Amino acid sequence: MPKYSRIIATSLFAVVFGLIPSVSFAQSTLNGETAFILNTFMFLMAGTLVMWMAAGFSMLEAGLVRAQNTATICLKNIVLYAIAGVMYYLIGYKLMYVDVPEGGFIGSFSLFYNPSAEELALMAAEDGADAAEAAAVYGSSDYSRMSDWFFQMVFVATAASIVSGTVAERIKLWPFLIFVAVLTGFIYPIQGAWSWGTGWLDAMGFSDFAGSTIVHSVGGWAALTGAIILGPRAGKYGADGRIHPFPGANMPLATLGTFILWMGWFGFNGGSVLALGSAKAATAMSVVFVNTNLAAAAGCIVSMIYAALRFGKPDLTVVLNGALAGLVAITAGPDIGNPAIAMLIGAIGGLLSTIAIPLFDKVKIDDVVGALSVHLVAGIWGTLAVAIFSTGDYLAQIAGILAIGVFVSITSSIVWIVLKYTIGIRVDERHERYGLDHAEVGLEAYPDFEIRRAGG
Amino acid sequence: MPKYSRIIATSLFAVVFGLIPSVSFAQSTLNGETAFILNTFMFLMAGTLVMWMAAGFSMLEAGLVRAQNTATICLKNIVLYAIAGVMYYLIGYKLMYVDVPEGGFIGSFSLFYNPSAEELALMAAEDGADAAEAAAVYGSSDYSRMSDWFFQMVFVATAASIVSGTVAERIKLWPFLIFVAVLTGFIYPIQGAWSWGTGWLDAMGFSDFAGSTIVHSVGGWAALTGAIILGPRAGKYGADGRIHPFPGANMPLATLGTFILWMGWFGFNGGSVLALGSAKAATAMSVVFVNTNLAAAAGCIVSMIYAALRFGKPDLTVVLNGALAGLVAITAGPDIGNPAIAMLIGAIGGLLSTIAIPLFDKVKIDDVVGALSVHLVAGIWGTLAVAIFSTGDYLAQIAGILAIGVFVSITSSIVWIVLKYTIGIRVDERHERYGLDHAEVGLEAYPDFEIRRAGG
Amino acid sequence: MPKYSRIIATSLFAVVFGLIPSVSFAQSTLNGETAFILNTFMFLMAGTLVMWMAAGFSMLEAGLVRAQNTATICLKNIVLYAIAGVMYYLIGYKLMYVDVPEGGFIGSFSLFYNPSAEELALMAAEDGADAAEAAAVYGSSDYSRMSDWFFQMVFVATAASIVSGTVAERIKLWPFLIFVAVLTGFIYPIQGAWSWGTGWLDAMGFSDFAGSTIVHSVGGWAALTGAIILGPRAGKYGADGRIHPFPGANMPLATLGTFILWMGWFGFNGGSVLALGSAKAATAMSVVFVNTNLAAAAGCIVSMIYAALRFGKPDLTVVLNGALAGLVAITAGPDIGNPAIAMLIGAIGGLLSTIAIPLFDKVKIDDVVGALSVHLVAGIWGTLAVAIFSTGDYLAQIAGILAIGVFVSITSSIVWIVLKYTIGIRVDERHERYGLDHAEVGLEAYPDFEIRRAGG
Amino acid sequence: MKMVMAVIKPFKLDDVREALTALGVEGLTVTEVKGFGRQKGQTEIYRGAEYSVSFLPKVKIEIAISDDMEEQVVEAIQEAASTGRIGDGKIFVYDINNAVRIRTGESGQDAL
Amino acid sequence: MKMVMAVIKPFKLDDVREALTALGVEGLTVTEVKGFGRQKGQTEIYRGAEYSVSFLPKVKIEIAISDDMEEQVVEAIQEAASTGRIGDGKIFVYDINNAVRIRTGESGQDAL
Amino acid sequence: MKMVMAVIKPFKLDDVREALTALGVEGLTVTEVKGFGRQKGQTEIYRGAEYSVSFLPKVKIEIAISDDMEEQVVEAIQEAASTGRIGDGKIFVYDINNAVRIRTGESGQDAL
Ligand SMILES: Nc1ncnc2c1ncn2[C@@H]1O[C@H](COP(=O)(O)OP(=O)(O)O)[C@@H](O)[C@H]1O
Ligand SMILES: Nc1ncnc2c1ncn2[C@@H]1O[C@H](COP(=O)(O)OP(=O)(O)O)[C@@H](O)[C@H]1O
Ligand SMILES: Nc1ncnc2c1ncn2[C@@H]1O[C@H](COP(=O)(O)OP(=O)(O)O)[C@@H](O)[C@H]1O
Repeated sequence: MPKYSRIIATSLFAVVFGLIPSVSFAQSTLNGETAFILNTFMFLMAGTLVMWMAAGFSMLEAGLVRAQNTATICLKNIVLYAIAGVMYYLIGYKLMYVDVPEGGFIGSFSLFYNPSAEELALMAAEDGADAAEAAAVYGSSDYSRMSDWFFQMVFVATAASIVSGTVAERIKLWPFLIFVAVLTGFIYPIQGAWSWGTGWLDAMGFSDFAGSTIVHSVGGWAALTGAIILGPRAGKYGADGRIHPFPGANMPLATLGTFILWMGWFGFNGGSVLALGSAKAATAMSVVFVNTNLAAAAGCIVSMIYAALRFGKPDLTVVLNGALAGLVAITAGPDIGNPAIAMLIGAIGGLLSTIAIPLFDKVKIDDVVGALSVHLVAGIWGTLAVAIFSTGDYLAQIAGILAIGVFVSITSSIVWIVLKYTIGIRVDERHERYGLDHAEVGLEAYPDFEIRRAGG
Repeated sequence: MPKYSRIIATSLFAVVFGLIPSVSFAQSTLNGETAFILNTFMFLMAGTLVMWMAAGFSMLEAGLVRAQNTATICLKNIVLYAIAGVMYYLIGYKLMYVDVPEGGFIGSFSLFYNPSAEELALMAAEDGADAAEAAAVYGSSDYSRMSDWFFQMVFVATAASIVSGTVAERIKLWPFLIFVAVLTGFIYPIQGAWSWGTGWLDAMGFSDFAGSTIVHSVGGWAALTGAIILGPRAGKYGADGRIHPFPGANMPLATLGTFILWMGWFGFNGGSVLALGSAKAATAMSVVFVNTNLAAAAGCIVSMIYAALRFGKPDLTVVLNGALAGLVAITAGPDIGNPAIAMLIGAIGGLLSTIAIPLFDKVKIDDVVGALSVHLVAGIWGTLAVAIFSTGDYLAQIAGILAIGVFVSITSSIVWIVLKYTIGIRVDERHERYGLDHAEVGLEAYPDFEIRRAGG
Repeated sequence: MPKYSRIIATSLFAVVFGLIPSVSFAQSTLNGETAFILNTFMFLMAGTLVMWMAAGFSMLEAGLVRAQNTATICLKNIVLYAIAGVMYYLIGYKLMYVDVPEGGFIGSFSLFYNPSAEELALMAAEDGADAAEAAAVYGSSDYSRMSDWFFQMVFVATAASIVSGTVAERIKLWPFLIFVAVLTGFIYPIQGAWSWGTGWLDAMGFSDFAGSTIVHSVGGWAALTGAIILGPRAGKYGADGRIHPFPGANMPLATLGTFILWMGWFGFNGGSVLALGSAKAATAMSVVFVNTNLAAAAGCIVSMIYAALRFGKPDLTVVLNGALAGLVAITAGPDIGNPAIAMLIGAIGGLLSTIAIPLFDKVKIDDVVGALSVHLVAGIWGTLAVAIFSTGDYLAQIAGILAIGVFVSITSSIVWIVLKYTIGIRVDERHERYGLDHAEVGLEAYPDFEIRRAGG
Repeated sequence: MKMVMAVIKPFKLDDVREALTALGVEGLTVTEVKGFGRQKGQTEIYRGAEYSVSFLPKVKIEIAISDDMEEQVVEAIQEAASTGRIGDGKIFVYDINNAVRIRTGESGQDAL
Repeated sequence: MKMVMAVIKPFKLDDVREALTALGVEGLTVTEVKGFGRQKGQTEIYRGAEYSVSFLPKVKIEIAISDDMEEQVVEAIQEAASTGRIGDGKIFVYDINNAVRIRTGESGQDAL
Repeated sequence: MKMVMAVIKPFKLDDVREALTALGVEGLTVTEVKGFGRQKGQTEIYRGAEYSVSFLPKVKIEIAISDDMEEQVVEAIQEAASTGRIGDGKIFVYDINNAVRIRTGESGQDAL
């Protein structure tokens, strides 16, 4: 991930020292300030697209829960996005990116992450006298510091959004939000330091371009432990071993959510080029966009065909999951040079997630929206695929998957269990039947609509 | 607001006169044409995000009205966006920005605002011979003229969207649209000329970066006068002083609307840097994005906690309002250097709006979606906060708040009253009970759904 | 359409050969690499907006069908977007753009369209040694090859989305998807080669900036032949000649879809400038944004007024169609210098589409969402408008409209008919009455809601 | 025992419920229904095509009462639900043989 | 007076209403219901798990009529609602003691 | 013949249906209703304003049966639907004169 930005750093160096970059010697012919602006603006635009994914998760999950739990999932999703931002500002970013020792395990424990002094000086400078300040800024960094923070922040929120879908329809609001705070303030940043923060996994050669493992599987592991510790929804698994599905209440919302996620993923993967200030970065970003789209398309199509053959019907919810699984799968290596291979990676991602959905049910792990199949299963697959099809190293990839999996599972379990035995994590069964919206939020999601099956 | 663009104007000047900008003398090292392109593209991208806010208001309001009034609010919101654009093109932009005397009150009264002659010449130029035309364009302006128009236009639409939410569920369609035409063609642009148009408020030092007062409170005052003159919805306030809430029909839509607004706000505040053609502008924009996000997050979290403590339940609609109040509050000064203070400003915004919601009910001002609490109350707070935490001047801030408040309230009241005593502004009570969708639009928003409480 | 990009090609040429572009001789003063980056990034951002239109079509159509067919239309829309991408990658793009003989009819029949060798080399280059590779890339192309592919691909998907709305509520899933594959892999690309691929229509002077005919009417013709061959929905046209409308189930979704399309259209028309690397391109893009917005606004307002006068009520669905018709109409010539004329073009587009809606019903062509009125009628109008108001040539415009209309109608009819007499294209009447969601997808779109009129 | 079934205008539901509570009625069951009667539905236009909505939204109330309350209950409903405009609805009364409270198993009068 | 209560397939509603109007019936009340009967619901699959939908959407019609119309009304419904396929529904008839028109207070036959 | 009409808690529907099927009941009709009774609705707060939800979601079941099954059916429902908590609902029984199967035209007992 940090590759594409170094090129600009070097050329910026040249500018600061008054050298005019020339085609034959520098890596990029761009004016240093221009590169700084492009990188920064790219982070902001891509970050906005990733922020939008929070809405995508909300709509997907709001569409896939029952009507009686819809307001609760909406509340959780918007608040978790808020909490993720605050926690990452308070502590998370520094744990992940600041002063991580080379090959180390964790960054700085100090609070707040603010604009640099140079940037503040530049912003405060008189319009007619800020040349030196400007040079100080773009000479020392490839992009504005807070633009990077913004981009990294929205990634944390994604990891948290994944959890909410799996544990929906039975978890209490407040303990869930506490979990989110710990996940986004500590668990995610610490494991992030190992790779993107240039810690020990990075040193080992672990390669996860935009976070199949670092973001998606992390959310997946946290969700998996939550689902196990929390248990399935009341009535989901019959005494006779039969599964009683609770169909999602609003299919167009779920579809909208998937489209939003697909759109946002261009920012997620594209922005992970981490630069726009060179032809190389722009080219890489184009390839990333195309691969991202084709992998999603392949996952979508394959899951539809598989569902039609295996289940007898091309279940829409499975197809939506399939497209997302294609996206998760390509996330570890969207810069691969051959789009046909990206399609293959996405197709296998979609297939695996579709196969996984009933398997989780078989072992009675109740995943309301399929987040485990999509983010965990396809996330692992995508990370391995970098070794299979690209420059990744098998050992490093497996080490990364395992280390992160173990770390997140253990830390998450501890948090879930502490919550369980202190304030409790599960709403009581009567409330569950009656709907979390009444019990936890105090209003109905669709009060004017005659709703079937709402308990009493 | 105009600060960050001047820097480029100056360097463009250098280019036009054949000087090659150099790091040591110019404020920006960018090629003039590059800066022109970046500024222009930024306006277009940010403007697109702000345009998207019109959809956000639509969904928020469609979610917070009753099912029987949903199609009407959808119709109003898309048509008001259309009218805002047309009126601003016909007359509004020139009133606000063209030939406003320094320290003056109003711009030009002439019709239409078109591309400049230089730009038309450039567009018409043969591809091989347009160098001179190009230089004429980027030498005389920092950005393409219509890109700025586009960006300013979407702001007007925002002000109009605010009104529709407050007066929903009882106002007639056509008078409402006439009000919108006057608001966007005259009232908004005239007060806008005082500050952003470099009129007397600007001369006084009034500081409102992206429009806490100039956009949001303006919409708020117009909505407030409308709500008072129109009166509350039938049955809202019982004879016994009891309040009978009419819960919003579609919570996921309201949540989606809030996410859309949150996303669009990055364009709203970020684009208000008004430039991208320098490291200074890019840095400022990054800071603006971060502050905008943290203020919203803080408003969201604080309003949830307050609602849980005060009302007993973390009412989702209040939390959505709280996030928006955080956004409105930071809008006057999103370029503040310390994100922690942005959080504080947003948190207080969220708190104030949540406190205000029942107060408006207490005085029987019926605000369907909470627009007054969000846009007026938090807008005033945000404008004051610039004086408290930043470089703003207390006197100027208060002067701006009062002057604009008085002007908009008086002119809006006149328009509402004229409409009331001519064509009437209120649907008759039977239609109100039966639903505006039947009476005003002639269709149902959800015809296939069994709806509760629809009158007959 | 290719105009605005040539300017940069020329300046890039200069850079490659070591000439420093100067204000007085070159068409653009931009550094070649900067222009390459800007063009590329513009394609990616605009393409993302156009991709988003697929969600817009989904929501519009999901809102305008009955509840019992909602999941099916969602499934069709997401899968058609996936198929469009895959087919265009496999074969379509090359048919359209690669090796089209000057004035010819069709491009290359070879499979896959991948990054160029130069781009792969650049991406693989060491960070410290890629200057030559970079120069090879931006010296030979104005933009990264895959960014253009991405932008062109999302256009194909748009054409396919148009079809799904017209033939909704009665067509079988799988034959529909096969049709989409043929349309996006062959029919669309072949006619596209004639104009945008620099084939014979381009040579004739046919001018269709962003595709009123090439995209929208193509979708329209394919939809028209489908609607005729498929026949109307059961019960739509009574034996007595009476029309029995089936109101769309979800108006806020339809409104959201329209807003999404409106937003995406800035990418559709704006991105069709095909460059951002010069002041000329940036200026043109600004004008395009403004015209696009004003044409939509005018279409929206005019259709509302016409519907109110003619039908007695300002039917929301007609107003949504009107805004879209304004957009389709301006798509052929959004670079016109006078926005007032853009408004006029949009207004007439909105008017024509509103007039057309009942006419199609009169001849018993059952168009569920109004796609024929919007995309076909307004598409033809917009293409002619280029001759009336702008530099277009009447003969060339008419030739283009006719040639493409005839070609698409014939080829589409063949495909529809073959499908009809092999696997069949129509669900049986009982399933149609009961809802396609049960028969084709195996789930309900709104299972928790009490639905009226669902058959049994 | 009697069952009183009334079809009324939806916005009158609260008034009727209050009137009944005042009489000492302790329970009732409400159903959303659509009514067809002398009150004609509107003619609507959808996308330029006219169609008539024959059914209007109504609310059905079912109240099981002891025989002696029939008269007052019917009267109370009639008064509370009346607007004097067409479409106000109907009240029907019929005998029921038995009533059981599920929670306790009580039956007859005691179950109401 | 009699109350005729029919449970029919939803898409037959308009046919039944027309048949009844032709007989001079001036009012009826319609409820969306779900039916369980000999007609089995489909087995659906959601995310790979089978489940059976036991209930099928039906429409319930209630028509209060004078005693002498019972036969024709039942017959008309039966004819109009029949498709000959399983699940066509049932008609039930029971006595009602009284009917009141809320608007006017009229009762008995006159209220219908 | 008898009509048994029961108002129960929604989540008990499947239990009741199974209990009835076990008795040989072959059909029933279900309606979503709202109940008002001794079980009080919650006081909700919306945007800071309190209001009471007087009506609670319930499900109404109608089962036409032959006279001799009345007792067992009522008992079965009562048992299956009971939670022992307030709001469990009511069962009402009344006579019906006739029943017709629309598909075949059969009437009386045979139609059930
Ligand atoms: N014969 C009937 N049987 C059942 N319901 C009826 C009957 N007549 C009327 N209704 C119900 O009463 C409602 C009002 O009846 P309508 O004839 O429109 O007005 P009014 O009661 O004022 O004469 C109808 O919408 C319908 O629900
Ligand atoms: N005993 C009954 N009591 C009440 N409703 C019944 C009864 N039997 C059937 N129904 C209703 O009639 C509908 C059709 O019945 P079903 O047995 O499926 O077909 P058919 O009427 O053709 O024999 C059922 O869905 C249910 O709503
Ligand atoms: N007199 C009545 N007539 C009709 N329905 C009633 C009557 N009393 C109660 N019900 C229905 O039964 C439900 C349960 O009654 P309630 O008094 O709350 O509890 P319980 O049955 O446990 O005493 C109510 O919600 C209502 O639907």
